[in-house]
Amino acid sequence: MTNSIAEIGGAATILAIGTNTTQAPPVLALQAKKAAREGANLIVANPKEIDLCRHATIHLQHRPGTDVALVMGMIKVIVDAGLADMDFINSRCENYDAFVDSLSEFDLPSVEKITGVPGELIGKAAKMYASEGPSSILYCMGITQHCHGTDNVWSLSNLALVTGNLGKANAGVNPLRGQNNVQGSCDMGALPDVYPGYQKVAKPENKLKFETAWGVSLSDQEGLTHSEIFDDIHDGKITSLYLIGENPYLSEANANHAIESMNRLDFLVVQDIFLTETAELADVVLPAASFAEKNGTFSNTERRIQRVRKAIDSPGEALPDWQITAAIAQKMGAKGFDFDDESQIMHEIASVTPSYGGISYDRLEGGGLQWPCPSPDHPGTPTLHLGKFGTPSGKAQFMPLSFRDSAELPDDEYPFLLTTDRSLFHYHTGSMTRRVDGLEQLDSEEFLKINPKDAASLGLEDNEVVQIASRRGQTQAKTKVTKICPPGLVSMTFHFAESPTNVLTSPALDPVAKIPETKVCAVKLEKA
Amino acid sequence: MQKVNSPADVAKMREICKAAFARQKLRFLICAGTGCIAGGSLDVYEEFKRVIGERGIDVNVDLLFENKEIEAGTVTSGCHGFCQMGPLVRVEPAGTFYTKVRAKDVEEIVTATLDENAVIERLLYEKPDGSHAATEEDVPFYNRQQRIVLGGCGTIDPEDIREYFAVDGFQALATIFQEHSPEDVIEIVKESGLRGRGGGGFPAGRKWEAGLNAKATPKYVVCNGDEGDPGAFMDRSVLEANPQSVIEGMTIAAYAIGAEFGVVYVRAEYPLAVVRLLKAIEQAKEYGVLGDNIMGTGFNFDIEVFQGAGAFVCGESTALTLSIEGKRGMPRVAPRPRTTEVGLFDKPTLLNNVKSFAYVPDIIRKGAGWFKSIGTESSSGTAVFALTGNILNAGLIEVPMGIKLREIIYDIGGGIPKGGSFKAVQTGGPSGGCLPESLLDTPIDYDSLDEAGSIMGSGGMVVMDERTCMVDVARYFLNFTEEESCGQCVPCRLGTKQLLEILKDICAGKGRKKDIDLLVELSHSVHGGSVCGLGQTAANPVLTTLRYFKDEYEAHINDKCCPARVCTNLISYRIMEDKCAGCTLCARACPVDAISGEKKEVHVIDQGLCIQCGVCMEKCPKKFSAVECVSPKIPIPAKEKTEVVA
Amino acid sequence: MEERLSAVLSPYEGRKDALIPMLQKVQEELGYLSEEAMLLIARTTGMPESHVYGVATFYAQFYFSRRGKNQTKICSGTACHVKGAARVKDAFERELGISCGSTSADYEHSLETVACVGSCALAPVVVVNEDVHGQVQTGKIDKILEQSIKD
Amino acid sequence: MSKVTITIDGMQISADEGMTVLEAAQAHGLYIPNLCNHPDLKPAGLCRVCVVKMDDWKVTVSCKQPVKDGMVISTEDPEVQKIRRNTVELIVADHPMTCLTCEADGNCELQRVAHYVGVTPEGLNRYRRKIRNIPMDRSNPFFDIDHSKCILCGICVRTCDELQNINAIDYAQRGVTSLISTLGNKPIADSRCESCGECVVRCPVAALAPKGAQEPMYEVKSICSYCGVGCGVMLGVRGQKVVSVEGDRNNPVNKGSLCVKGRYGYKFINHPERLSTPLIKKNGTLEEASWDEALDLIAEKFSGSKGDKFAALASARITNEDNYLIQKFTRAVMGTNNIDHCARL
Repeated sequence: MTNSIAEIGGAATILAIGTNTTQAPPVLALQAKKAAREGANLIVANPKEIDLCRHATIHLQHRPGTDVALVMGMIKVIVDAGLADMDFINSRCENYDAFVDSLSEFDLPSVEKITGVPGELIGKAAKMYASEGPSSILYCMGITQHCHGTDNVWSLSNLALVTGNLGKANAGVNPLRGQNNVQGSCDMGALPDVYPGYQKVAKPENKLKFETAWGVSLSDQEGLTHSEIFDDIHDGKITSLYLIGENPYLSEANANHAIESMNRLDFLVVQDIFLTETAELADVVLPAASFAEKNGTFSNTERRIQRVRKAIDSPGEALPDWQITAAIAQKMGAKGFDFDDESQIMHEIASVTPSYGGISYDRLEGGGLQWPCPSPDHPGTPTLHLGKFGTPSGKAQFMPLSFRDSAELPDDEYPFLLTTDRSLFHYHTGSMTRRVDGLEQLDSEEFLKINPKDAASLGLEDNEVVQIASRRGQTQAKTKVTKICPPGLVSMTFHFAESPTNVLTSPALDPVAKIPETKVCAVKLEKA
Repeated sequence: MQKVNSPADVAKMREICKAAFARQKLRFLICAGTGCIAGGSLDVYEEFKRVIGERGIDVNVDLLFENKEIEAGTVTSGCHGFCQMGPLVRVEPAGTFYTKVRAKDVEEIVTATLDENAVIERLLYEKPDGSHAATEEDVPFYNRQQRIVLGGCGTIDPEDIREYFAVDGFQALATIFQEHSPEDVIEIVKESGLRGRGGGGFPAGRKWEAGLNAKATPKYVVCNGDEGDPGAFMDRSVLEANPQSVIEGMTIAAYAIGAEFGVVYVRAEYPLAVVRLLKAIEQAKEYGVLGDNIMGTGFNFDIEVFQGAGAFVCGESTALTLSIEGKRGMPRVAPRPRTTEVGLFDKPTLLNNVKSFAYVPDIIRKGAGWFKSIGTESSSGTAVFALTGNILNAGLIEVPMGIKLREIIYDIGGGIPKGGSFKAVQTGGPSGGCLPESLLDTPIDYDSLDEAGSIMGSGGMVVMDERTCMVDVARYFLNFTEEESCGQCVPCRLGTKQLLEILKDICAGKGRKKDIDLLVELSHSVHGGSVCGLGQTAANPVLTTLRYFKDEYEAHINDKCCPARVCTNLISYRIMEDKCAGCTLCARACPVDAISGEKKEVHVIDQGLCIQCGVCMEKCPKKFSAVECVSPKIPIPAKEKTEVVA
Repeated sequence: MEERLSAVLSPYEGRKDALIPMLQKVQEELGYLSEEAMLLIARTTGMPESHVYGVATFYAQFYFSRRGKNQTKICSGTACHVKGAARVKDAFERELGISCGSTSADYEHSLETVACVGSCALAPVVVVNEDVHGQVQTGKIDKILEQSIKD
Repeated sequence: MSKVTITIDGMQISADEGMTVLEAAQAHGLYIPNLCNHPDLKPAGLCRVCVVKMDDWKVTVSCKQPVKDGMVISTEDPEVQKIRRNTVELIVADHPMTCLTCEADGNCELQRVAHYVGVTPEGLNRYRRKIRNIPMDRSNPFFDIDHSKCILCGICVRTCDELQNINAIDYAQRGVTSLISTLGNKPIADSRCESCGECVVRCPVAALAPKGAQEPMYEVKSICSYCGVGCGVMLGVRGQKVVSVEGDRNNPVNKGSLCVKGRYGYKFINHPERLSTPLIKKNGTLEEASWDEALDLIAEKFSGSKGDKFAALASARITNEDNYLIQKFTRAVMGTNNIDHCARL
């Protein structure tokens, strides 16, 4: 997030796009609901009539995968109406003219046709966002999990820039990170192209820096992304995989492909707290400590680094992940893994990661710190880009965009568009939440949400088992007939191993971020 | 003329209407208040139409406005007030006043009036001295009254705005448009000394002034017609009989404070009032005296009717406005801004009772001094009461403030019927109190009643005779407030519940010695601790009955005796051997077969089976009067008891 | 049924302040407020269903189950009370075989007490269907019922 | 913000303008008994227990009365004492006397208030006790609703409304029959309740009580392990078991709020299916092994697949320190940048 969670409550207009915020993350949704209650405009852009719509001023119910058209259409309205913040654009941005040229294809009639949202409503939302600021954008996987997810994000960035809603309090472009430490994993360089602190692998000076710090020589090749790794495994290029705390058996788009790949590995090590579906495929399974059994830090969606503290001992011989990794490294004769405790690791992190440069456990005793926090006396940074952007020129880039369709759209054979979402009561593949009886009681199985009209045309009743098939696989679930889904759209979660939704989803990747398009694929339905 | 296009047009309209109605030689006004309707007045009206029609007379009043003359007409009017004697028929212009008229009497009335110029004596009201009253003015029930708000009730057809025009209707509104600024209007209302007729008696002028001074817009004028007091129906009658006066009063208020929108809140239990009000609003708009650009002055004011859904607490101003907003009628908690600052939809709102608004046109037309000259120094004008209970002449009355209770009960009400004796009079409904014989010379005004432990209230006045148990009356009112408490605050919700449980126990003979102290203690805490007026006054019936009729409480608690022989757990019915003729009527009527006895032999009530329903006493022929009711209870013989157990 | 109610509710679409008139209209249509109807009102107005229920149950006018064909209301105003409304109530309960506030199993009769109907001068008063009966005597209620009940 | 000075029971205290008398008192550690007030919620003024006398004439509720310079407040005025004692007696007379087996025992605001205002057995015996008998709603897996214990303070309703904006519950009926209800008083599990438990933690009595709650021996401050918001939690520990999770009111992110998973989804921690030893696949089945055995095998296999034949997938659920070491291991020991995690899913 460019801004802090608490700042959402201070926004005058909130655009929540591609996020079912009250289901995930619910505590953050409290801020948006509170703001709306106290008079802020809440614009919800979502193909489904999600719960947040109850609090919305405007609901833009666009077709899945048409976000670029919707947002660029809004920008065109803003520019045409003279609502662009030219002072901000001139002083803090670049590439505006080329960008404005790219708006020509997004006239309201065309956008209305693509998105299915009345042009008038788009215009109203656009003007509201532009003129009743500060305006904050919240987005989530509904934006990123598309084959043009990067474009989607760029479009939101453009929208914020054109109205001067970036680098200012209570505004910003705010991705709501899904998992507890997804921000931290990225910050720590658990990514193929960057070292900790987003220092590019491709830059020789960075490689040199880490070679010096770690006392080893490093590869100058960028690594493979998650999906590419499975492709390379499939092709026999990767033979060993060390998998920690993840369950691709259920979570990977086009899961059958991932399962097949893992079966081809020479050696699979899975390190987890439960024997997950994936762990059962492993050659070695290592027992890890849960969050309640170890010390460390998590970095949340607003870049706040907070202390995790050990409350109880791990069961049996289970160990904290870092101790296991260190033990493997040491077994392999490596140096630089002999830490006594977690604070020593944080000390090393701070020494090589500029944005974490001022972080130490002592300083985290209060309420945590938001990076960038480059030095021990730095107070942390609640709001990013104040005064200057983190680009080489210090200016923000406008990105000209054009609309592209999703990779797979419904056709005669697969007439329904399937999108995925999450349940409030479960988390990811359910390895934790499905082991909590109460949560299981509240939500115990997968439901295919379907519009009453579609259900009627297929002769489906509520709570009836239906067979769902895509070009890649098939599964079954019970129906939940609901107006939440517009006609033509069906929706499932992916929490339930009994109905593995991701056997259906599309493997099409975003060319830049390599994120699979789990939000749009074509399926057909039959009464089971 | 179909529309009032300028304030000056109102006078022209009056003349047109007056002249037109004068072309009707004679008319029969049939009371169509709820009481008379219950007695069959609508049948009477239909019969009049039929009988007159048979004579080839077209009773359509529109003809009068086409310069045609009508020999005789008939219309329904609102309530005349003398409900006990309904259905009532008034013959104009002579003013002949017929009571208890049935449809079968109509032919005779028409013939006597039209053909014989005669009066049917048997249908006239019989005065206590046996003589007959020819006109309303001659009836004691009316001749001590001074009818202002009720002035139009029973003399005009509430469903025809032209009748209202004919009696100076909307003249007051026209006058203020022509002559007075909003400040002037407020000054007049202040000078008149008008106090809110909803019960609290807050000076109306001051409230209006606060409404004018409130800064926020829009502003609202709300008329409180949620007449919830059990035993009161004054507002109902005004709304049913003269809705136009309320509309005119509200419009004047809207002009004074600068409001464009008004709401009349009417109980849903008053369907006729709703119908008449809606019709009146529609006609007023049609004639240009309500709605957009009233009388061509550019002033806009519209009125909507909101039907309450049945909650006594909505008579409280903040609960009422919340209810209009579609919420639970739970009064706002103090400290809070006044309704004139933050009221309906959180905007400045002027809220007055039906009668308060209905007085306003007369006050404007006749002047503040005229109103001030009526009544007392601190309580000017008249008071309207629904006089009911154990009283000879029940009905709706309007009397000058300051009149004594005794005058109302004996001179107007005719005293207690059937030779009964007066015990208490209850004013102010569930928030009020019961006053004994010794206080009958209390003058009727806000302050005197307050001092006596009761309140003026909205105008219910229930007379009780020696057959009324005062503990039971307190229980009755607490039962009412307990049910009607909104429940949000503890002292009211649980305090009324506790008071009621204690009173129920006392009535059931399960009272404890310390209960009286506890009742007093709790009553004070419920008064001091409750959020709103309902809770704060809920214990008044307990406190006043304890103050004036403590001996009855003590009889219940100490002697298990209900002196009024009302509390069923403390009474027994008994057949007097020396009087029973063995007619078997009681035995046949007894719903639980508790009475045995052969024909022509003395009957006996099985006390173990008797449920104290009193049917035996009711059925026993007057000439025998063999059933008596006694308290304390006749003990049930032990033998019978065991049989019951077996 | 949804269509029937939608027609009744359509003038109030999105109006949160019109909740009570909406409930009144629906009750006029159905005779009582079903859960389904209240859910529909919640959807139409965008109000939480708990709120719709909370408001509806606050007011005495609303019923939540099917009512009898004939409705008898015993006035329990003060004037009626001092003139023996309690006995009238007992008598009706005996006559109809149901207690106040309930409906007979065959849905022929509903019996309830109501706060003052404003006909105090005629106390004690009973309203059977649309007919107001004044000065009711416990011994004559069979005649009242005979006169006013629907076949 | 300007300061005002008020006097409470003879003690002069300073308060911020805009504060209520109750807030001012609490800010100085002065106790004024109350039941329906909660610092997170707007004052309701309904329990009437916090009544005080203002400027020697007016009885007012301290939770709603704004402070004014020079104001003199008495909490011990005889009239005030009588009203609040009667009020509390009324509540207690309407409340089940099952304290010893009650979930809230020792932690019950009603007990505390009753004690403070001086409720005595003799005082209570004067009252008629008529407890409402409404069946308990046990439909939610995490908490029970006992209407007979409900004092109708409305804190749960206001929490669900003002803080959560969910409105699963509201007041229904009126007067003595009032109750907190879903539509049609259906089981809470069939309503739109999201089981966040925010109402349960605020209930001053045990009308809303967690199911099978165990009192922890001590609490450990940590961060929730579910989503990316990073709510502060207090893990309640008893022995080697996490037995409760509460929101950390001092955490700047959630200020005490939690969702259903954060508050109640902790039972996986001590779940019997937790992995407790390394497992090695032998003949197609995973068998328990020692750490040495497992580490030797891994070291051997990994040593043979250094470079781009190796990939590691870290986790968005483990700590920064864990992630840092895994990427360091991949890059520095395995010699490849094939490191990623499930950020995109």
